[in-house]
Amino acid sequence: MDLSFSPEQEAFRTRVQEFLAEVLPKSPGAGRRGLPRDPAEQAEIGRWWEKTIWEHGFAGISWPQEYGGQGLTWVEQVIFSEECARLNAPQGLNGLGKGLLGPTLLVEGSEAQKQRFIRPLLMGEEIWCQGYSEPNAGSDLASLRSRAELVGDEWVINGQKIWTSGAHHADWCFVLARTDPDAPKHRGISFLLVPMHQPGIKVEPLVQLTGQAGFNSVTFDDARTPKENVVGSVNDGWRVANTVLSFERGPTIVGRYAGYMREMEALMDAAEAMPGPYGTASRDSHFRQRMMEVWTEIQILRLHGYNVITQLQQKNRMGPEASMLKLYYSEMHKRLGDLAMDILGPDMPFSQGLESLGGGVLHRAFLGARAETIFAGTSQIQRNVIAERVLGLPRDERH
Amino acid sequence: MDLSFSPEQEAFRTRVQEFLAEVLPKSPGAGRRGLPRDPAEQAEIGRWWEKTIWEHGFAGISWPQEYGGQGLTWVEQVIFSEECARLNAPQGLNGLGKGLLGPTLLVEGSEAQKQRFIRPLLMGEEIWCQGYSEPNAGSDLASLRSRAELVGDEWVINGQKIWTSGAHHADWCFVLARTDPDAPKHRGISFLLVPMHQPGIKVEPLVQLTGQAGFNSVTFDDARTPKENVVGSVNDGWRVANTVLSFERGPTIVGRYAGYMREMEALMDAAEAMPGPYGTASRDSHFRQRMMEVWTEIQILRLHGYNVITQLQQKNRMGPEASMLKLYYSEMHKRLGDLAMDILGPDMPFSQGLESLGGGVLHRAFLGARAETIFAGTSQIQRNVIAERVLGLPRDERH
Amino acid sequence: MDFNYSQEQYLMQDSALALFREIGGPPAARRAYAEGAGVARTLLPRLAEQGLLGGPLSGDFGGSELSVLDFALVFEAAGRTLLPFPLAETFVAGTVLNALASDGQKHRHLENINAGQTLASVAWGATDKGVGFTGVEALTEGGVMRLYGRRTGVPFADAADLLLVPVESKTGGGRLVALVNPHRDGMAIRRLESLDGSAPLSVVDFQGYELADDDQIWDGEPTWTLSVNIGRVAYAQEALGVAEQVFAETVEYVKVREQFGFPVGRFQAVKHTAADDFLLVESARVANRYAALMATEASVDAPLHIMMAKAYSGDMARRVTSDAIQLHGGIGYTWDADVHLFFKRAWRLASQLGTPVALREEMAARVIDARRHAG
Amino acid sequence: MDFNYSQEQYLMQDSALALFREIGGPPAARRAYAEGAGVARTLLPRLAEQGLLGGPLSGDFGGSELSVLDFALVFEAAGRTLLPFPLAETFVAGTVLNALASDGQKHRHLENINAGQTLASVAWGATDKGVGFTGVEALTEGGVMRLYGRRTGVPFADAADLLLVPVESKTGGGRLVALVNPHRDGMAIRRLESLDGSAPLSVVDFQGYELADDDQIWDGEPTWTLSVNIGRVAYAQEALGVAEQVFAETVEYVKVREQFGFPVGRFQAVKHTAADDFLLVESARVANRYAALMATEASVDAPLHIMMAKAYSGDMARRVTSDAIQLHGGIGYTWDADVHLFFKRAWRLASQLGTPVALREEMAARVIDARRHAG
Repeated sequence: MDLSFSPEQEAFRTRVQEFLAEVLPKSPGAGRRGLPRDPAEQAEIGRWWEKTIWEHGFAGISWPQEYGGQGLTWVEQVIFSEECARLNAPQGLNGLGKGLLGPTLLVEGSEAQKQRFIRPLLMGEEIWCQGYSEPNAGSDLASLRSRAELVGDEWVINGQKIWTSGAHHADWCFVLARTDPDAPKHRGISFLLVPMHQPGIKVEPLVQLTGQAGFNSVTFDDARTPKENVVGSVNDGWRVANTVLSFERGPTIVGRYAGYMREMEALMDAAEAMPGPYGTASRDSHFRQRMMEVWTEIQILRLHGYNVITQLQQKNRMGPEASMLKLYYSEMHKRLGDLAMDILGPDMPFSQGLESLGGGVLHRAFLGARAETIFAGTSQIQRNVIAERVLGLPRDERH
Repeated sequence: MDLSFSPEQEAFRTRVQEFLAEVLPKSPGAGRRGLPRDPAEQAEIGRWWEKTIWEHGFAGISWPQEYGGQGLTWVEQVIFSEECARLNAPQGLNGLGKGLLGPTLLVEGSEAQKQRFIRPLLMGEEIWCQGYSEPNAGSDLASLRSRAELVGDEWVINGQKIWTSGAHHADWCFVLARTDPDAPKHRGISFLLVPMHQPGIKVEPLVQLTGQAGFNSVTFDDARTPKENVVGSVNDGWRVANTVLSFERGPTIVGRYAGYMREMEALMDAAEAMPGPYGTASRDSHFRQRMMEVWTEIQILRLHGYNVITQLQQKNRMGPEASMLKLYYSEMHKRLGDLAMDILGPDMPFSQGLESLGGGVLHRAFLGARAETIFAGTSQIQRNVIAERVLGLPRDERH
Repeated sequence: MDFNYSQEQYLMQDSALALFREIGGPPAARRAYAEGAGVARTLLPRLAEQGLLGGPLSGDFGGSELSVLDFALVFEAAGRTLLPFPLAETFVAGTVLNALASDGQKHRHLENINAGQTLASVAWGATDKGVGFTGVEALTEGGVMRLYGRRTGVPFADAADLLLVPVESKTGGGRLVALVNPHRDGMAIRRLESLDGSAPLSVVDFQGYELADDDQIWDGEPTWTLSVNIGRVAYAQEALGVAEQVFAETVEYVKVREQFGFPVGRFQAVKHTAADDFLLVESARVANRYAALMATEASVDAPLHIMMAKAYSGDMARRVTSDAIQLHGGIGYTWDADVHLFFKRAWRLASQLGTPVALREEMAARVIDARRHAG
Repeated sequence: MDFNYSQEQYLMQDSALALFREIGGPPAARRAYAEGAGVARTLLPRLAEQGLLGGPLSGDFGGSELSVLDFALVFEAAGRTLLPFPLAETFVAGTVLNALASDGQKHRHLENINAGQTLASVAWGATDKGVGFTGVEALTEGGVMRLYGRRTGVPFADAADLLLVPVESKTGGGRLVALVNPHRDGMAIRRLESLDGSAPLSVVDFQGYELADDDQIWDGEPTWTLSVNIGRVAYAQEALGVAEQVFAETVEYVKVREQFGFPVGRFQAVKHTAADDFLLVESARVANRYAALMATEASVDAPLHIMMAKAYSGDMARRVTSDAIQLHGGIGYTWDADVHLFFKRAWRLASQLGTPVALREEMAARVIDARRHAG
């Protein structure tokens, strides 16, 4: 057991730190506290960030050089995520492209697909969105009804996708669609790459309870994509979509840790400022206990991250227990948000004392955490997955 | 809305108080703190108590006078329970007879059965135990396999019952047994009254995790009872057993409240005595919050009791929501026990400082509460019942 | 022993609920999110027409002389329909003025409140100052009493005609409750952007506001204590309504929403959450019932049981509305679904007039510490 | 970056587990419930034979020079098998003596410990005194140092040959750790009836015990801090073992136990409890792994992360063993089923060397308060 980094890795960290010190002050949003509330402004920053990290050679750190990646390892990727989160660097606009599509293509894509798609993705020139969920198939993803039919040399796609975040910025969408309507539920689905800029696609915003429109509904009405834009075999899309999911979840954990720690710091600041019967909330045993509980959970998330990285290094593969991490951090984040609100006490309806709601990191955590336990597999589904796939409890024929 | 009692009811309360002041000092266990640990001694006290309340005219308070009851109402029964719990009066040995069998007979029994069984039951001359659960049918009571066959004028019973508390003291057992093996699971069960003192019955103790043997296993090996000792119709025993369950749960609530309040007092005493970084645990905000949470839950239990009594008075019937109270108090009691252990802190393994474990009311609450969420319907089953029968959520065909 | 509301009390709830469903509900709440406190004014005529503004007033002023117990179920109805109106504050103002104000004050305000001419609110205060007599001071300068300071978390302040404000007099006389017209000079009202747009909250600054003699209610301490206690009963009852409405809708939703080929309500995880929430709602119901009874009987234990009901209902409503979002899945996270309106209302109600944590600390003083002093 | 135990460390665990399964397990734990601390003595020869008593000792005394990180998985194995033996205390005594004792002290004790001739324990203390230097004082009278006072919660005290005791000297010199022979004059040991019979605890009274010069380890503060830190790592790791064993057995049980015609493990309520418990166990595992590493590297953050691991593991083990009783249904509440042995062991481990609540309070001082002082 040894958590130290090699001299080369430490040198890489220094390089990342220098890079961040140089570019962050030039960000379109620099100097402002917190994220901008205007979504267009957020997107502008996200686009700038993609371009910036590409230009400085930090895009696709662990991806092969032949497709535009940097050819390094998970460890460098983790170091980069950690430093970015620590300094609150912007979120890139191409998160789904880099987090899901890229890894999928690298494992399941044809050589031609890799050559065609990876580099523009890493450059931030082609932004991706994800067409998985449908209005009547939330947690039950495999019940999807969107259909794709091969007409001549093209797939013709019809149906509706929902909760597609960033669709209004996207150039491409990776879509799960039913290509064999007669096959059993999990068969007969294909994984298609579909260009967004065409008349057959309509994108409509879905406003969240925060009042912001991060999601979209995307309607496919005879939308088209060339025949070769299927990843893996036709009708094998369910497997393709699933192989990479857990694979990719691990390395982002350490970055998440740093983000949650920043929220924890804000929470402890608030506790120091909020008066109460014991002086301040930070001196109140009730809040001290709860703060240390959450603090502990955040620390342990980091350690889970170390564990994941170790496994990836040793086996280049994550076990199914990686699915537990999403359950872990989403439920933990909810507790963090709730605790923050309790610390704010009578000021809870307002963010940061009497400041406006939207700007507050604690309110964003509070409301955002409620999305995390629902999307990308509800906590209920995650628990089923752990019980059945990891612990081997009897499957219910119903899922 | 009016929570006051009538002058007659207040007079009854005075009579109860005078009775308790007179008899409690004469109890075989009087002068000792807490319950005796010796089960034989406990039973002796329980028998004495049954006899004493019968002699003083407090047995079967709300039951008809013609069968030996006092012919009063639920309200007097509640007043009696409340005063007994307040003064920590002993538990009678015939709890199951009075709590379950008596009410069942009063509603479902034949006139002859009422004449034969109620009076000796109230006098404490015939102690009852309950033969419901079986080794392979815990929560799934209706899967029971014990069988009774009519041979001539007698039922001949074979099978094994488990978790029968007090079977070693009992003179009679009310037994659910399958009388039609070909009927569907919930049909073909009969409710039989079986004398315990016969060669076909073997009682063996089951030691609990507390180290005490409160439960038994009872084996029926060609045990017999006369043909007429079936309550309700033959093969209708499942309905008979269930009709009375929720009916009886309500009025005991107020008595339970008083018992939990006594534990809460002991808990607050402990908090006052346990030193800690804020002086004592009772001055520590963390414990203060948790104490007031539990205190609140106990108070609300009393209010649920008032609600139940009101409904019984107005409709002489409880709705299915009475099933929620067992879930409520058993889970609450567990939190009380856990909080008590946290307050004892490093002394947790020992009861009351460095005194012995068995004598401590807090340890008894801690360990006893763990039984309450399991027996008489686990908390899981209670939640199903509420969801399906009260809220109307779709039934699972599996129960 | 009768621990239930009377037939009349249930009937009044039914008719209030019918009205609130017509003029309130999620559409009206959304209007308040968009347009602010002014929405409350548009509701005044119908509320007056149905006699819901003069509840606690004596018959002399057109009121019905109702206790907070009589009116409790109406607050619950307001919660169920997310009514964007300071109903609790109106009831508090009416109760307090009716009981403790001078004849002149009564004549000036009560008929107008009852008729929907005057929209009343209460400067509850919040932030570090709590709900006590801190924040606003009175100085008597040249025979004129002037108010200085700040109260926060004042509901519908920018639409109100009358504010009850607890004031500490620095130049003699002790504590009073001031009747303030927020539209006069010396007042500055700033609406805060807050989580629950259906009940706009403001910061109210007193910048030398001139308080006439006949706008003063002395004996400020009991007056304000009564206000807070009744406010707490009302908020707790409203939180109960919020929770039971969204819970009922959630139960219906999980009966029809299908996933994996079955209604999600058939899955145990959903059932068990629903069962636990049901228990919480029913427990808050009896706690509130008792608190309203104690308040009405002015029992010496009333404050303790009111705090208990408010704390429990606050926690309950936060939990039940949070579960409602979760059980609605993705839909529950959208602006267009109504769930979030209930969620935000519940959390805001829990935060005002004493958070659950703060109330339990006060309860501990009365239960744990008092025990120590008693020996 | 390598955040995993080494192959050697896993191999040592395997062989320890094999031995513990043979000589320990529920049958041995039940023997301790019935017969008391003496059971530990019967295990000494086999433990010595496999080199598990001299883990931390230098090769000079027959030891293997293992760090607490090397030995962590062995503590876990002891937890899994409910070993009725003071393994943590033996390791602490060995580590402390090996690192800080005089040559004479080493020679007198270490070979005997390694050979299973000396059963060592540590007077952790408990009750109101905490685990610090309170409870026992040394007075030097006529050139002779005598000990007076009490320590509680001392594991296997009545079977031990050697006790490490933190002592405050009242007649100069400050703090020391005393090496005490509990069988000599001036000692009174009273076994307490306690929840977890598999690890008997005693009150140890010092009634003028005469402490020879060469039974004193000065620099008491660092010596005792090292003892407590290593003890905490060991207890946390043992709690992990307790929980994971009973969790594994519970998972197997719910796969086969049928109710309503199906294995109960097919019901979501069971699945979700199991999933949550799995998460807790795995989280405690990484927390413990890190704590052991920090302790071994003597990191400045070690105490904080050790407290964190101990607190989290304590809560985790209490919860997982409680759920195990619930998921076993009625059987879980019987004496004959082993579940309660795990339950009681978990709760006892959580209560010693700092309860989760007490540890979090200490952590808060290091995290929350230190932050304030840093500005």
